[in-house]
Amino acid sequence: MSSAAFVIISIFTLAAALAAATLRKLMHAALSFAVALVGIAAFFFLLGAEFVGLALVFIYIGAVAVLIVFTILLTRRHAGKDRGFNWSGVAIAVAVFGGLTWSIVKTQSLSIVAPHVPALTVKRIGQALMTSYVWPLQCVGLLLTAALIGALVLVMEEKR
Amino acid sequence: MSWIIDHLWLIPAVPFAASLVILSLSKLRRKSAVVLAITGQVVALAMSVLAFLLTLQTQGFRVIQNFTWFTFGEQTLRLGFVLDPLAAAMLVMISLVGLCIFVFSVGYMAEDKNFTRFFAYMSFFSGAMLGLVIANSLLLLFIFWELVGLASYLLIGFWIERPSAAGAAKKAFITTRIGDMGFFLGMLWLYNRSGTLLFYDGGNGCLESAGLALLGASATFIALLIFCGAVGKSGQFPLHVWLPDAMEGPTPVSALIHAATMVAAGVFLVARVYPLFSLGAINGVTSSLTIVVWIGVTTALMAALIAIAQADIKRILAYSTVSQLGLMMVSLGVGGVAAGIMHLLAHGFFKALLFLGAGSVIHGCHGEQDIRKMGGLRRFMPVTFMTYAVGMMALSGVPIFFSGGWTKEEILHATAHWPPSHVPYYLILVGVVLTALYMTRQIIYVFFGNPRAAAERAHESPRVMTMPLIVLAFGAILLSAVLTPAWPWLHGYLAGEPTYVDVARLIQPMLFVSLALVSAGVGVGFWIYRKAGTQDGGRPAEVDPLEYAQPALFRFLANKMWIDELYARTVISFSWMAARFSDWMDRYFWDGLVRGFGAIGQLFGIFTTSVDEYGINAGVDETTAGARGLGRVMSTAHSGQIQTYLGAIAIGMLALLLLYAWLA
Amino acid sequence: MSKSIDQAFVHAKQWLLSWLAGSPGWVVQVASILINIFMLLAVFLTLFALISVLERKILARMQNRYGPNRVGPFGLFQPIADGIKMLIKEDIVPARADKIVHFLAPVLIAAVAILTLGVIPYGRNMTPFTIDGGILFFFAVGSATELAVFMAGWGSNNKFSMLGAMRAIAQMFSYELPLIISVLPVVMVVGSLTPDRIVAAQAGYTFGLVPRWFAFTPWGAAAFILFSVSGLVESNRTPFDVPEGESEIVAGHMTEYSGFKYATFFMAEYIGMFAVSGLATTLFLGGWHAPARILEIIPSYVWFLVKLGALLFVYIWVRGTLPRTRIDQMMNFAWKFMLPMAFTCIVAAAVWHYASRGLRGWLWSLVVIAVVYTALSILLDTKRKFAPRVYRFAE
Amino acid sequence: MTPTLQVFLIVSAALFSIGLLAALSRRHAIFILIGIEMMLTAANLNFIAFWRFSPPAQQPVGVMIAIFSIAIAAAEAAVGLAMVIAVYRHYRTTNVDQLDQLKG
Repeated sequence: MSSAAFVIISIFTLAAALAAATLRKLMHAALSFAVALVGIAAFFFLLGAEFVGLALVFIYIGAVAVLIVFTILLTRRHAGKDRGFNWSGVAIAVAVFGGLTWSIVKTQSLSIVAPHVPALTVKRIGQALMTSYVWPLQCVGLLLTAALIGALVLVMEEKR
Repeated sequence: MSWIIDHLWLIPAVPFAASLVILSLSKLRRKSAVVLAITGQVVALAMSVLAFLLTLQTQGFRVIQNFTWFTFGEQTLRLGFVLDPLAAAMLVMISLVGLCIFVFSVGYMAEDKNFTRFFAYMSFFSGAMLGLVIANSLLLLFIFWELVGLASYLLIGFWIERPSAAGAAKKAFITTRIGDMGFFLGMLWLYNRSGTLLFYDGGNGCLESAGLALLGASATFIALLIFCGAVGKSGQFPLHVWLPDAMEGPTPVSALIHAATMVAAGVFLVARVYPLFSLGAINGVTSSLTIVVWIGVTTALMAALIAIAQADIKRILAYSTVSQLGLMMVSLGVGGVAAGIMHLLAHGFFKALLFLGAGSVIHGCHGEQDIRKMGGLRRFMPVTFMTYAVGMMALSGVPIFFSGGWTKEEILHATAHWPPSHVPYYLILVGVVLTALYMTRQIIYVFFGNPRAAAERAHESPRVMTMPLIVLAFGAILLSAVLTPAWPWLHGYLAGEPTYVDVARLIQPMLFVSLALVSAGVGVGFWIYRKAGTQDGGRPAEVDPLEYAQPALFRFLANKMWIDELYARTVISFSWMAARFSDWMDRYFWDGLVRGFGAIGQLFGIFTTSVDEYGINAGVDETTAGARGLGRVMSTAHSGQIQTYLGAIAIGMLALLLLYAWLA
Repeated sequence: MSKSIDQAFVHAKQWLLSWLAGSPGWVVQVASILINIFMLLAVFLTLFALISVLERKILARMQNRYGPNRVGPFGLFQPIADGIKMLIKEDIVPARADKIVHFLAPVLIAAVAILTLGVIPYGRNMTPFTIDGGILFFFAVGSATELAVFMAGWGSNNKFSMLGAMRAIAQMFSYELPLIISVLPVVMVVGSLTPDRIVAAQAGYTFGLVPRWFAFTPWGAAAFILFSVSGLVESNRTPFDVPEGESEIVAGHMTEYSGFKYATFFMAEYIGMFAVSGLATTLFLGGWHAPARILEIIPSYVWFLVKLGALLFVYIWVRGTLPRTRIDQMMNFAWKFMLPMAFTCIVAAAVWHYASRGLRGWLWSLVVIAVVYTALSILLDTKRKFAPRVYRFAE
Repeated sequence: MTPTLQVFLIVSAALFSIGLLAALSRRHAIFILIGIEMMLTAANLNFIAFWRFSPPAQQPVGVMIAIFSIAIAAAEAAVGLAMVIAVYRHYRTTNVDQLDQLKG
């Protein structure tokens, strides 16, 4: 876990995230969001959770980002430029960031270096998912099905 | 081969699965439905034959497969399957006859718009019936019992658009329910006494010595309560009224359910729990068995008499079925269990044959069911005629070549030696004569004489309908090979005794008795009905010869001895009166009480209203006005903008965070 | 001897890296990665050039004409000429296009295609990047293709482009499901997402004769076919080139691209095809294993290339044979047939595994697949749909 | 020097705040969704970081929660975007400022 990699990834990620939050063209913002997600996946790799990183790329870039751009396409009337900008929101966000950072820095027990842990193989995750976490897994499956059907019902054209 | 023992459940499961798949198909997939239903039936038949072959290995073969259904508290409720000669013989009969009837239905129902539904129900019935015979637990048997009842209900009312069919279905359902009530009570009682409902459980089942020892004197009542179920299902005397009405269903249904299999379930049930009936028997006689005998005799004789005066081709067969079932009950009651079951099996074949033949006739006559309008059909429908004749002779009990003759003879044999009384024996002899008589009448009306109104455009049925007839006819004949006293193989198989060939026993006095009775019946029948359907002397063509001779008696019989009317006057009108009385009680007595209390409440209400209006409200008004004002102030926070809410949440989170960090 | 030829490339790389002995660890690591990337690009760009001309020649043979035969011997230098043409062509960007997105789309699509090549084992000890979840990596990265196609469609600000992109995304989404699900049986049976393990699991020969490739089990064969068809769709090739069908929507999302950007799209399509074929080889055709024990003297990477080449030939063959499908037919096929069949493959693989992986398992899984296949064809009424067309004329 | 848990948490906090910024200050509904997704991923980053920096345990709990939360986020995105489309169809706008029918 090298510092250089960490610094590069965090600058990359935060820059992309900031772009996603502030760019005026909606499409550019959505694409920046995808880039930011790549950065987060890189963080996960750096932390040794390769599977989660790959899953993140798979789900967010392969599915969520495409969904977002599709939605932009389908609601195109205002897609060009988003003019309004709510400055009170900026103030709150900055305050939250300040508060969080202050409390993190203040908590001394958090300044620890990562211990040596055995590599987290996909096999182990699979075993955990199929044994201790099998109920949550089933529930998530159910949830996804429900979400799928719900989304379909929401956007279905009403028959006249 | 022993694979089938571990997978006995597959035998009912296959038709069930076929039924479920067919139900999920669209109405238009007729071919798929047929293929699925018949495949299911063929698979069931193959597995049944496999199971049957397995039981041939040893005398008195019996394997059980028990499993726990669920556990409540300390008790576990266990169900199971059993395979023994009784079950195996029933399995083969049901699946073979069922297969023939399925094939027949392909032709018979070809025009029906609910073709797929029909096959779904039929498969469902077949699965339930197969499950019934292999059940090793009274509860499991009861479950399948109710499932066949449901199938019967659905199929009697298959042509739901006819009010008569719907009524018949309802009647069948409610009448059998009366019997099932007794069955259920008996089952509860049995569970209470013996603590198990498994028939065989390695010595601990309720039919084995340990279980029976716990019953004591209550066995008689339990047996009689269970017999109530059998009475309902098998159409025995007080509850027989539904069975003739059940002929409203399509003819294959009548053949499969109301002749060959389901109605025999009552007989099967008695045979299955026979140890309960015979517990503590002295000389083979117990009080419960005596009641079985008398009910059987009454039913057999009464139904045979009614059958003589019926005009509907299917109703005659229906009453004949009731009569034959009574005969089987008599046989069981007098101790001839094997004879009764043999008659059940043989009856399954030839009665299915007769019903399918009747179906073929109806099909050929374009839906006409009145035998007085047929006649001379033997020229138009040769195959149907030949097979029908085989069935008729088997039912009448013509000896030597026809299975029915041998089984009937054995029943007579068993009855003749019943210690308490000889009356049932003589009554049954009368019944045999009557059977031959009404079958002769029917066959003369339908197939002989001159073609009348409905027979003029008659035609032979298609191959798909005649093939099952031929198969069943051969079955009815060939079955007699294992029934003769010279080699009573089936008897030995069912009773678990060794058998050997002894040609000398072929000739017995009983053979001549039955030959004499049958020829008497057939001869008298020919003599009476030789000119049926034609004008003769002072008698118009459409009047029955017997009616001409004995109008009062004929009317009594034709109206089914007025039993339906009797029920309508007594049971049904009583329940009407009870309902009306309850209604009156509800309306006036209980309602009056309620209204009285209501009035008291109202008075109290008027009092409190005044207190409320002038005492309390004044204060409350002020308070609500204040609350409304406060609400108006608060509602400004609800801008309807989610971002505002989100911002508020963020600020709240920040505040909590700072509070927490500051405290820590 | 054969062993050293087999490992020739591995040894060569080690020899090259030995020059760096003594430098810090990360330098060696970076150098190793760079060598891998260089080799990948060199091999596959050459292969791309070769296949592009071979495809034209093979198609020409199938259509009874000569194909390119002017530049170099047998027209083999044709790709070089094409490349030069593409490079010096004017790069046109529409005035109203979203220029950044328009520029980034071909970059992304090519990058993604090349990245997916990295996890495939090309020979014994010849996997460029060994990742624990290599198969997942392949699909995770590959799924970005859809985003790239959408960017191309959106960035061009052209109706044809947008329509083409939407069609492409619809078909890619639909076929990604069977594609991934048909991989699951293999992953399940092997118990690993690592391509090396999957290849290793297919070593050996049943009865010393039939190689233990998954394509030789019923579920494997079915999954292989499903995978290949889905792969064909994913690479947008005929008969599934609906998104760029020139007779309908000009060139789909590539309408507004010209010059080198167009060439990049073209290259990405081919490299994507190589990647899918390579993965199919790895998953179902035993990777770099030889088909018979005697043939093991031939180096492993040759076998890999032979299998890859065979699959590519089939792709070209299909392109030369079948007409383009309609989009609704494609969608129906994906959701009503491919997806249930892919799930069936999972069940069949489980049956195969629990019936002890022997002949019994083989037969049972065949039964499972045959039953579902028959049921599906009855339910979908294929007999009626695939009957000879009846032409009705106005009367 | 290797990064400590603190710096990871700070990066995660920054990401969270940026997500909050997007959700609070932009008018377009899709931005709000993007912001929420970003906050969720920031939380995931936290989970993974805590898992990595805590002593080895029997079960990789942090990773598991991250996996489940990714799945749930996918469901949330699908439903959320479907709602955006439905809202657009009904009100012909995706500007959340104009969607104030619930104003008290």
